[in-house]
Amino acid sequence: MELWIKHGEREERAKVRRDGDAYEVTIGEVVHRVDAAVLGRGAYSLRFNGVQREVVVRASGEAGLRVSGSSAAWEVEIAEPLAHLAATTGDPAARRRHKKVTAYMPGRVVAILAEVGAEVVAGQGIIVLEAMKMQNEILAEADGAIKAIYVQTGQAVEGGDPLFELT
Amino acid sequence: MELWIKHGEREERAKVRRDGDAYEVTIGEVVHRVDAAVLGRGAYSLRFNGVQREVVVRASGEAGLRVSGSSAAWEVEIAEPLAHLAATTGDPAARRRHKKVTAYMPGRVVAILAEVGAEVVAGQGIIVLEAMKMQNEILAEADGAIKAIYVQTGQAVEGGDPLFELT
Amino acid sequence: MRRKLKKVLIANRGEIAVRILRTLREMGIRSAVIYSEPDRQSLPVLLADEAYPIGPAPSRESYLKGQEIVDLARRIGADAIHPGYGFLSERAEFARMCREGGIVFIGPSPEAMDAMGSKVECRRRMIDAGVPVVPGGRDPLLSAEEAAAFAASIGYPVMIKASAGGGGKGMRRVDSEPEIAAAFRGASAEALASFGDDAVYIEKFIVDPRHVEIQVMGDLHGRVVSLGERECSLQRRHQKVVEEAPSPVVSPDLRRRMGEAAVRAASAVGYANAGTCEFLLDADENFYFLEMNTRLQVEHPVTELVTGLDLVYTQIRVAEGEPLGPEFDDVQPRGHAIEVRLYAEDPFQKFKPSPGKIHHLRWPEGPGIRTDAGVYEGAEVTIHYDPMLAKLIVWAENRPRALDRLARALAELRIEGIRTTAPLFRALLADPDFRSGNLNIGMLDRKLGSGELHGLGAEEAGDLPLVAAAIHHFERAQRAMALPRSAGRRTLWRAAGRRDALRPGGGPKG
Amino acid sequence: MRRKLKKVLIANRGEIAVRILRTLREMGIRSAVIYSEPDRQSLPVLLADEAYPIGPAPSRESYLKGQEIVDLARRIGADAIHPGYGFLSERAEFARMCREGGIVFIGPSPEAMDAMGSKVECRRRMIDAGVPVVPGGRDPLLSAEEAAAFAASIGYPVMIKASAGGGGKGMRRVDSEPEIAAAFRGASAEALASFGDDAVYIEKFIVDPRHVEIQVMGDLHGRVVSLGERECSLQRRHQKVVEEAPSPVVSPDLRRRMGEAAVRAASAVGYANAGTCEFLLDADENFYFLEMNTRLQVEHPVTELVTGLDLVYTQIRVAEGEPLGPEFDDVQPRGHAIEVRLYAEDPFQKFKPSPGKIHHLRWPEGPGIRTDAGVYEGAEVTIHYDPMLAKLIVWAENRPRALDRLARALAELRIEGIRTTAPLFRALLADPDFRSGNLNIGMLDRKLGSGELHGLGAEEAGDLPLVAAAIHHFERAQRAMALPRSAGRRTLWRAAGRRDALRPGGGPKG
Repeated sequence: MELWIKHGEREERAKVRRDGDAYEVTIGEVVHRVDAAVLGRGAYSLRFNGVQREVVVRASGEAGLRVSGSSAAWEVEIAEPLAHLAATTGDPAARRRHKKVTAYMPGRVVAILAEVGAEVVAGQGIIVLEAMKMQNEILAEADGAIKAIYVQTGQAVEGGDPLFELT
Repeated sequence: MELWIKHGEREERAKVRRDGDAYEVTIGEVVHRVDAAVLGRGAYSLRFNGVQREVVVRASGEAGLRVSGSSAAWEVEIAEPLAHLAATTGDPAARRRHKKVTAYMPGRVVAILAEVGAEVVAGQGIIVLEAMKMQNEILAEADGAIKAIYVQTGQAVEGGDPLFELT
Repeated sequence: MRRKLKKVLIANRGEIAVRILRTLREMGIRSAVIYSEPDRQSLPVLLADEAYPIGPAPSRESYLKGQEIVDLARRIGADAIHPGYGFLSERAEFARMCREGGIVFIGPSPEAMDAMGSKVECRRRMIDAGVPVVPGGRDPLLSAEEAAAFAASIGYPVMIKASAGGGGKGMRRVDSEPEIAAAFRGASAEALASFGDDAVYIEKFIVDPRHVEIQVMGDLHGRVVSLGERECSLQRRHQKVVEEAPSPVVSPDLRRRMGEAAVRAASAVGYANAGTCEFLLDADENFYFLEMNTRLQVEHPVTELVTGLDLVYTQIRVAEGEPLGPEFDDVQPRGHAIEVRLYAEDPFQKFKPSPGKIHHLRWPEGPGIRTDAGVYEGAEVTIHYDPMLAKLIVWAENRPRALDRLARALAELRIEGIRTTAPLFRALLADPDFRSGNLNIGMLDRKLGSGELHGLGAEEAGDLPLVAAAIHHFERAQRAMALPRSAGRRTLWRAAGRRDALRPGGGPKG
Repeated sequence: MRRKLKKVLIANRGEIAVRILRTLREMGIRSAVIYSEPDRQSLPVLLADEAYPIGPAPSRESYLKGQEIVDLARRIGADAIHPGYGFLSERAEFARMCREGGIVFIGPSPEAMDAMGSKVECRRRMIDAGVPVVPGGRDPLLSAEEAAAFAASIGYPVMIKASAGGGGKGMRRVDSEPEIAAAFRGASAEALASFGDDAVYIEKFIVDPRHVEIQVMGDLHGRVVSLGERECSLQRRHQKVVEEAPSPVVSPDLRRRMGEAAVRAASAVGYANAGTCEFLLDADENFYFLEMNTRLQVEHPVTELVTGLDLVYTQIRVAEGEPLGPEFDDVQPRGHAIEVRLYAEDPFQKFKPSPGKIHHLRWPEGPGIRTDAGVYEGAEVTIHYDPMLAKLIVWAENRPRALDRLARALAELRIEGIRTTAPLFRALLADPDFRSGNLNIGMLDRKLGSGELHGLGAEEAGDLPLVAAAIHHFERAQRAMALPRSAGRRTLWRAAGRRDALRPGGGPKG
């Protein structure tokens, strides 16, 4: 299986092949022979020539995976090359900017700091969300005008609910 | 839902009805209003007028359930009345005696103490199974003759594998 | 006066409710908890003997309903209420409701709580009792000359503060006499502009103090003892993050002097049960009383680990009327204990709260580790309450070994599905100031602000994240191919996979 | 002579491998483990820095392959091997292989192991060193008169044993002189019939002894110290089941005398590293050396909890050539610790082994509890090895509180999918002899045999099992109705169910 993988600044082509109970994973030019025990629910024990790493891999965001080791965690994007190609065609700026902004966590809207139609700049606070006694401002990710606001002060929102949209 | 339940010597008719988030469970003549939180994988928090019991319910044997509390566990048989009726028709002695005896755990056969055709009495050791460095005799459950032996000395068996059969 | 308790209602939630019911169970006392609607499946409910709904999620409609809680205790036949920390624990009127309802409040008397709760009265009483407080006076200063004279009497540096003030407005630090006249005028003007009142007063400014607190315990027979200090200087926005006992800088002599001051403070208000006197400690071993917390502290386990005492057990015995026994004579610490507070927050994303479902959870185990948790694998961390998940507490023979043990505990800890403050503690363990015990109350905020503390491990990952992701993607794809046929078949496929993994003769020979 | 270790290979499995690697991690030493095929997913492998396959399931083809293990250590650059307990830990030839391979064996010298391993030589050396042994002589007695004279010299009761014997054949207990002639003739005749040799000898018979053992630690500079005793009288078929420290009956003076005897015993063979001298203790405070275990014991944690020492840490420091420090001067116990060994066996079904998958697992947590486990939720307990799953160890200020804490720990423990010995410990906690510390080495077998110890709780269940089963059946039926449509839909249905459970405004108002 051929894959495209991105971790931080690094983008690599990868190949995975099963070889008996082991895997042969090629990252760029480097071939790793890995003995992987599948522990279930995304947990693996990986052995690289004896060096053992226990990791948990879980979905993160839309196309990403979060790989947690014993002392750190890493965000990785992964796709099969055709799917990756399809996703990367089109205007890169348009892809990168999320015009419709959603709540990243459940909470309660305690203030709305801008009105529909207002011109806002990147980094400007638009909505204040409260969760666990902490207030968090949801910011505009880019310059633009507010096209819509989907919530009202006092409203409870779930993670993923749309909050507002920029033009 | 109507049920037939057996626990030890006790056999009862039971009724279960959901009432909002609570359950009304009638055991014999006694009505229990139970607030049950379903924790998943057979675990429940049951509240009987405030008294809280955390239990885990798992399948045990063919028709049984094992209910584990915080300080003891109980074996319960349960069925819907029609199914129970069907299962209890016929010769009770024949039902009770398991003629084909299976391994109750994985292990290794280290000795066979009787031959096919031999007359044996209830409680007589027929097969010696070793697991975890311990030897355990598998006994005849009733008087009879050995109709078949399905294993050989030295053979590894899984839990549930047939060992021998009585006439 | 002695009366054995038979059933105690815990008016709290989360880890402290679990902590209390564990000791109740050990003592053969029935435990009853209250829970708000989102807490029905919380760990205290699952472990309690009895559990009662108390209202919807908001605290003021549930955990803060004092009279309802007292009424519930009476209805279910509880003898006493343990308030834990937070919620109703420091509300004298709740202690009074308990008293009026004939329910033992496991804590000090409402009179002692009132005395310690009023800033002005408390300061006066402490001064009368000979407890050192931060030098200064609340009386407004009428001129720059008066300010200079007062500052000279308590010594520089000093802080000029607005009498009507708050939020840093009208505040000026003054390091030496030549600066004071200008600072006085500036502060007065700012106070007038901000609060419509130009009155200011002067307090001694303590440079880079530590927060060191003394655990006290009093019985109902007038005896109060000190159980030694806790170092709680690592704070973020005035919230303790890491606590330890003993303090890396408190000598036996200083411990004795601070302990005596704390006992005087508690005795001055007729204090009984567990309480904590908080002090600022400067580099010259001067210490200044800040306030008394009239309840069990979050960080009480570090004291338990170094003294071998069970503070909740003692609280209950004291509430039953037992006098403090000989084990409370001259309590000395043995070894070193460190507690870290694990919160559902992302420490390197501005401590953004991270509610959600806990998918994987493995607490560290083995020698010298104690976990006081309020959650379990599969539990949902909600948005409604304080985001503390658990306290990890380690003990070892000395501080360096305790730090090493904490590092080991954090390496074993697995918690997935939500973000936690564990990476902050890993970063702290790599910080030379924390390692050497060189702490003060401003240090953590400063290091977080400057980026001196940051997430570790990204640089040393190598190909591990990529390889893990690739294998996971491959496995997921294999499973997807096997899936569509039927749910039953899928289970069989998985079982077969497990058998293969265990097959003798398989496995690489690396 | 001093040499810091950088990587240690653990030649063991299960909980002790985990125990050792935890301390290695704390010390900054890399840990490498070996594993047999069925142990690939075992807890030590998941926690280790490095893991190497060593062979198939049978121990003699894997964990007992001494030379292969030494070769592996050399190949991977390990400095030392920790043998744990069992397997290769008491094999002097393995310690020699390590020495020849240039690998530090974390344990005593092979010469000390040899000296303690030979019964005859060991007894002679102990007598020479002034260590009390069970009085008697291996020399055959030639007549009933000689037997009577010898018995009189050591005092009744005595045991006559066949020199060639074993298994109880040719053994006779004699309580007074009039019985001895007949017993001598009977034992001789039985010995001749059973073994073709009529030679018999006499040993003192110790009535209802306790098993009390002394933990010793020696460094490479000739210093040996005692770390106090453990009471291990609760045994099933000579296997320890429950251990505690200190012993409920050992006074400070007896502790000192037994400790001195153990130090003499160890010093007599030039003993270094951790070891344990086992003694029988009678009701009159006489104690008799049985044997020395030349390794870390299963029950070492109870000593760690009452002394505050980390024995594995000390083993490694000693192996590195460090002398024992001042913390080893006059070590005294503080509080009380109890360990129970949790086995995958059904204690009230003749200890039938119970392998299988662990479906639910919740270890007890909170104050005073330590779990040293070799398994985790989801792990498969195989048939191949010793069925010990974990050790639960509690500490408290005194023995009654430790017993109460153990009861609390067992109430919190959840382990489903396999049967365990937890019900035995619950039954023991209700036993007045165990509660009062009135123990001897035959007690547990006797109480199990007589049915005096039996499973609890069946009688007090009431309707709980029936109600729980009924609700589970109902829930299962509901789910079955929702199931057939598709796997995806089933997940949605479950998610909806969870949302309902959390819905504000719902929930009974009980």
